[in-house]
Amino acid sequence: MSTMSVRHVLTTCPFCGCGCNFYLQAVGNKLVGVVPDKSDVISQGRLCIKGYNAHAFVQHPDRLIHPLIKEGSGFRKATWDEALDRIVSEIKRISAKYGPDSIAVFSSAKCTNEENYLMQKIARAAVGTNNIDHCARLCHASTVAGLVYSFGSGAMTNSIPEFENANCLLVTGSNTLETHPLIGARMLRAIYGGAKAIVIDPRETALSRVAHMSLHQKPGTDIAWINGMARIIIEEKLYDKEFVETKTAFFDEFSKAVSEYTPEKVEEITGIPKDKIVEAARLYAKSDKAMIAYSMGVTQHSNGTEIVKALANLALLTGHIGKESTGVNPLRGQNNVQGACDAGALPNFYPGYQLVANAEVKSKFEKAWGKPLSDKVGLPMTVALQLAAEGKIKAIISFGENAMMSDADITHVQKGFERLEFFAAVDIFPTETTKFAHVILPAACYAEKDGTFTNTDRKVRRVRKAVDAPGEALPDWKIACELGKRFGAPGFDFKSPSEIMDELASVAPPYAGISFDRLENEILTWPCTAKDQTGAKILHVGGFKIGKGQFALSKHAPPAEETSEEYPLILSTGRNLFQYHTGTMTRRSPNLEREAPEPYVEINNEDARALGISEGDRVRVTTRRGSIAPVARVTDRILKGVLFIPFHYAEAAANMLTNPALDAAAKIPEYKVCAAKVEKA
Amino acid sequence: MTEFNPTILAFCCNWCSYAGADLAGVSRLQMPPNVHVIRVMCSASVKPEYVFKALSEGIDGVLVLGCHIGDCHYLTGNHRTAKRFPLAQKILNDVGIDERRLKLDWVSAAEGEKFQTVITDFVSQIKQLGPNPLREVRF
Amino acid sequence: MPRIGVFICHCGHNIASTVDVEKVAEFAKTLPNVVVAAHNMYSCSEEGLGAIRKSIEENKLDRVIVAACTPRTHEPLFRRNCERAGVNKYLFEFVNIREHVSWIHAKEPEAATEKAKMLVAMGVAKAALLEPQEESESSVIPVAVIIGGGISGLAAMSALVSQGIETHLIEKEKQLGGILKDIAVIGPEMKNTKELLDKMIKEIKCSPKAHFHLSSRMTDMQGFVGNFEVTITGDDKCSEKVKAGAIIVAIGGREWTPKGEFGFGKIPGIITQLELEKRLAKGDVPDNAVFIQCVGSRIPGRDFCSRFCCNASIKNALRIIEAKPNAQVTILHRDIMSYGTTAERVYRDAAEKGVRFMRYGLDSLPKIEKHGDGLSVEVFDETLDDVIGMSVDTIVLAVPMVPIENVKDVATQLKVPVDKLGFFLEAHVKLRPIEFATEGVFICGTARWPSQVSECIAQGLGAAAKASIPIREGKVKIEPITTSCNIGKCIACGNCVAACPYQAIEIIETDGKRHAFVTEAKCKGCGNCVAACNNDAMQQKGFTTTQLSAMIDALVKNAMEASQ
Amino acid sequence: MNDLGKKLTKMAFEDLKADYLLVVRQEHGDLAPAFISKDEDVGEVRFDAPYQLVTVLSRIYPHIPTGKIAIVSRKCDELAINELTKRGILDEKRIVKIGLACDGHTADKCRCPDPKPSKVDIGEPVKGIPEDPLVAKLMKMTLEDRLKYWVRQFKKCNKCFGCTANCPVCFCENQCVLGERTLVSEKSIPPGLAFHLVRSFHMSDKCIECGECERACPGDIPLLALRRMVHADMKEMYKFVPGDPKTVSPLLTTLEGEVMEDEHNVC
Repeated sequence: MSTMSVRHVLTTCPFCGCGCNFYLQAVGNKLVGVVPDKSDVISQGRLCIKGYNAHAFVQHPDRLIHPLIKEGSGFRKATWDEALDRIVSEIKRISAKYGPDSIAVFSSAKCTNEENYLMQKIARAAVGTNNIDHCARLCHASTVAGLVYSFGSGAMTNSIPEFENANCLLVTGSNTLETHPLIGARMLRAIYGGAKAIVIDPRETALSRVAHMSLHQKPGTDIAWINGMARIIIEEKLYDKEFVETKTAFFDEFSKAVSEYTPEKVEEITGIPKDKIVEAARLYAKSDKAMIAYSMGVTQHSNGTEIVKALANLALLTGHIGKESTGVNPLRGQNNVQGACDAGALPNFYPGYQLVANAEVKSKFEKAWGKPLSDKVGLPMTVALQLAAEGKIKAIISFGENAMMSDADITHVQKGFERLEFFAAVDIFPTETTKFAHVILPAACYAEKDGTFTNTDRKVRRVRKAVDAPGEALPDWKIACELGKRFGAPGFDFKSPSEIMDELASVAPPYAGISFDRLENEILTWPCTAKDQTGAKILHVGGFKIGKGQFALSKHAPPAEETSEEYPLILSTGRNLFQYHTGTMTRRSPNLEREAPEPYVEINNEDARALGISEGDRVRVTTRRGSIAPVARVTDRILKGVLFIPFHYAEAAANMLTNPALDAAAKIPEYKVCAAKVEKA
Repeated sequence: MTEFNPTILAFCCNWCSYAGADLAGVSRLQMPPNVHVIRVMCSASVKPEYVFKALSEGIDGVLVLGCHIGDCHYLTGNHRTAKRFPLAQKILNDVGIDERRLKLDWVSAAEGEKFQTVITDFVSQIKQLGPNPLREVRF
Repeated sequence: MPRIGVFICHCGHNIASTVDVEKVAEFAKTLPNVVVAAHNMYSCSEEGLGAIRKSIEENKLDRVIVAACTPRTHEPLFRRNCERAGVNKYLFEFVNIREHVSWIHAKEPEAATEKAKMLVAMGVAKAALLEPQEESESSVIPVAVIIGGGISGLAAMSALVSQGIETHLIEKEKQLGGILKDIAVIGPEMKNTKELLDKMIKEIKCSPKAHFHLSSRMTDMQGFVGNFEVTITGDDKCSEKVKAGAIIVAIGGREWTPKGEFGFGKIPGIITQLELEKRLAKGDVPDNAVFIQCVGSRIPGRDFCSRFCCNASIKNALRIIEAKPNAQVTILHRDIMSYGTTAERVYRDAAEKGVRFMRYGLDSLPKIEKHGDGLSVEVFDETLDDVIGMSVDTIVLAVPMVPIENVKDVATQLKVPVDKLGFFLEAHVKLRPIEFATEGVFICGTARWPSQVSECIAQGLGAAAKASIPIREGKVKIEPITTSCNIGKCIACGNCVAACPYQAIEIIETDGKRHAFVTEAKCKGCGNCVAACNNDAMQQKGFTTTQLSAMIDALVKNAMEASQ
Repeated sequence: MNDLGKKLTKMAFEDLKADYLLVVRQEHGDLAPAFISKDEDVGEVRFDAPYQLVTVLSRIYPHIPTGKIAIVSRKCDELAINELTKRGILDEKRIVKIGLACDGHTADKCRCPDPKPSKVDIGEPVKGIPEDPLVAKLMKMTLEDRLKYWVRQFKKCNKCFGCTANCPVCFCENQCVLGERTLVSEKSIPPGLAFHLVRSFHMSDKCIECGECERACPGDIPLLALRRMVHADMKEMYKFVPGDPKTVSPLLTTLEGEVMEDEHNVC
């Protein structure tokens, strides 16, 4: 009897930023299931529904299995050589004609650190532009910009297990139990153990329902309540005087700036009762282990960076930072959005957050990569797409981005793609975006390759190959190497992701101590600057590397688009538990699709009654940019006057509606607020 | 404070209890208007899931009415009914829902009066128990 | 999107006097997928049915709901109506707002209206999810079983065997003929019963298709239309099983025994009509007699008229006068029911021949006393406004006909309903007379209702005609309520196999996947497997989990809205 | 390969003539399930197996058409195998058990009443915990308090389906009815009570009280206690305890000639 090969391959979840480890069960080349890793420090042998179904989409028949080249209105099968050569020759042609800055490269937070490193290297060293960006632009760009200002570093200051021991949780703009279930689980443990949670969100969430305080602010009014809390903390002398004096700067200016945010005024702006603001402020300030957690509800605003800074102000004011179970924690969305940023897939940073604008850094990288580099800061993805519509960006290479679903105002984005002279897309499935490509390359997914993801609490976690990629699909790092070589750039002949990590470690100080060898048996957290360190579990212990934490003078400003008579409701977008982002993977996972199969809009029951809409009705939601027809979910769990639509569904894409107004600093679109109307379809 | 007016769901089998209910109607037997009948072919086709669903969503009481044991139109159909629902009651009790909110009884096609009695008694039972506590519970 | 039409029936006053049908119709209009909602006086009338068909056409309806009486009687009618209008008949949903609402909540019109709305909402929710179905067929065993060898059963049997249908007749007594054995002549035409019975029995016995099981009773019945199995047990305790396609119930009734009324049982000379028949048959004719009508009937608790007793008394009064022209015969009645041309003529004839008819009221009952060897009767004559006295030797109590003692046993075995008096309930008095709601089982004769001999014969023939339909066709349509397995969801745990009372389910393998499989011909549609299935893989046509859940959801939704 | 590994491979492949061996081993610093064939290295086998290996097996089993599988089985694994073979999910002839007696620590953690398998191949049997203190506490509560307790607990459910995915006797795998919107209608999390009631009903004649659902629950909901309460009911009503290879679930049988007095069976 010949026996079957059965493997349990330890790897990292490809969905959210929690970074749970689990075992993929493979029999022969078939993935049959997921077994949680009982000894995993993050998941502790538990997973969310997406984790349990992380094998389901991998061997889906829709997978791209060979390169495709556009022909007429469709695509034809092509060889790798032909497809790669076409990309390189087109990019070279356009670069020669319009200059390298007419080209943009999008990498992906779904790809590994190694792959992101190579993608930014292609942009910089092969194409010659800093126009490299990825979907971090759409989620936590404002966090990076904001927290770098406040603390010097734009990442979670604490580790995931620490949530469990906090005694005060201030959670805002995060539907944690749905979007980061295993972080949510730690929060639940804290709450059920007696910790006080303050959840501030326009919607009632699963977490807010068990929280000590659940407050609902009008979307786009966050700075008001945050500053309001700061004012109370200062007024009631609840702030950490010693910390403020020794570790921070600009307190006086800050103190003066927030003085106008009286509880009455805050109530008027936000709709949160003034006594609740006072209570929340006292609770947060008086707790000794207070953790702030936030997510896209904070960042996806046209003043997202300012809101992030305002939240950081609270931590600076109370000294709630740099300690066990105490800090400011942006919960990052994608499995490897932290890593993609770390690896330098940003227009203004080289790997390891080294500034493009810094000549010293530039020469360091020129030396490392053996090529002269551009000193011009690149374009954020959102800006690049807008410029494409204006005809100023001529070509895009996109690794796994699905901009036609994920970017604001899709109609406008489509114009950009249509105007491009050349567009190459690398993906695992055909997407709404690949339709516009001239060349599509089939990529291997997480289960089919080796590498690392850096999760939201900065742990560098191994991704291991469990099964072979389908057809001719190749891992992105191999595709990147092939492209790099064909561009004639040096330093693209890697034999394994391990070698790429070694190069990343050599150029990016936060990764200096990291190698695949060490990761085999150790948990490493960035910054891990030396081979004898395991990294910093908690950031800013004892103070800030930039010298002092900086108070910011964030001011409440109305959102870019306000409600009007025609568009009387505020539309907010986001995710649900069962689907993930543009749905490319989850909508092909039967158990996940079964849970949340159709596009819907959450609408307050009073609004619904006034509009004659009942549960399950097909409705039409319209904004100044477009119109979609989801199904109504009538609920009292959303604030009156507010709509919520998840953006997973191509058949009623929420981003047809969203406002592309950008945050001035971070260039993140205002996904969370735009003016809308709804009517029965 | 208005009087508590319970909403009750009843599953009646086509052959006995539904016919019994019809007979009660034909006989003009008066009873409280709180019970809403869903006709099924046999009490054995009533999934306990329906009961759990109905009670979880705030229905105050559920009746499952079948043919008398031995009289089942489908031979031993109601034997299963007789085993499933007592267990369902215990499970309700285990999570803290009064098991009297679920009642299984047998009504034959000739028992219009028994139907009347069962309905009247169950409605007063539920009135005594008060509203389903799950109506007020928000998960 | 489904297009649902909702039709609320007034049923004359039956529904509309309690339920505000207009309100219900208005409410129905607000329900999802409802395109049109209307109310009709009688939905089941040709006018009402036509209105529904017209609406189907005009509004392009693909689902129809009628909120009226019980589906157990009227569903076939409305289904056919849908079919006529081109809508698959299984896209029809019935909501019962008469038996389940108006009739049982007569004193609470508002609550009844609310409940009707709720039930309509549930029906609409289910209807939206209905799917068109096709009926399948099953073969019919070409044999009939008749229970009861009285005149009705014999009439049915003669009709069946003359069609060449194998027929088994079960009679609990040693002899055929039932009550008629004791009656010499029947009115109003004075027919000789012996001749009638003998002729009928002789004809039947000529047929090789006739099988008699005398001194026997039915002790068990299983199965369905086309495929029944009846266990017949003789007084000798020997049992045999007969397979049949149809069953006719003709178990008859019995004369009610007075409970001491007018001194019955205490005073000699007071007898019942049937006792008189026996005496007359023997030639034992009273010299003079008083008949008292409606004894034990048309009173609270037994408030019906047996209909044959007036004619019987007139017939026997004439027989007495004929035998003894000087006999004094008086009929004390509450109203004479001698309907029809012949009976009315005979009634007048009797009066002319000297039979005295006197009316009495319930508040002035005739007084009877023993008077020497004879009996004295005092009765208040409404016309004379005075008390009249009579001396007679015989007083005949015209008592009603009631069901036989063990009627409930028979009903239980057949799984058919009886009313509170114990008479069998046919599916519908007008639409489906002499049929039970249970297909393939029929009813005739006095087990159904007290009847005259001619009516019994007509019903017997009618039941035979109906029973012969499936037998002659050789097949019956099986209602599409069978279950099937969604292979994709099935994990072959075998719960359904264990639950099925008919061994209709087995686990088989298709393309390497093990799953349950239902043999449709064996499935009787009980749905036991549906409840046993933990995966929702087993589904019953017309009762899917989505459909029933939608009904629950509709109830929850409307109940919660109502309570707010 | 460590000593335990050597012992187990010998036992599985030589003594029991198995083709495969399912164990837990140390790998990448973590504890990993390992399903190996004869010619593979079993590695550093661990004794303190935290995995319900029957669950691990049940996902693989349909893809391994032939061959005998040796599985390190604790008492609960053994009962689970009985339940699955009884229902034809696993083929009795293809499964061989290597009995593992749990240590005191594991037994405590699982609130296990009887941690000793029918045949002990590895480990020293210890005494179990006679009564689940939580069950005792819950049964003493008033209905109202008990409902409050469970509602508060169930509010933590985020529908991961970990309780079913990790359950060794939850064999419906991807077809669990709990995923049906028709029967468990909540569209978001947490699901309502119906989810837990339905699951309790489905587990009533299968659950072998391994407690894996509770350990796998990210919300720390004490699911084992609920399972045990339902069990007590089953035992009381039908004298039925799952895990016995011979007894048939009372939910699958008729009343079997028991004289049915209406009063007794009307509830």
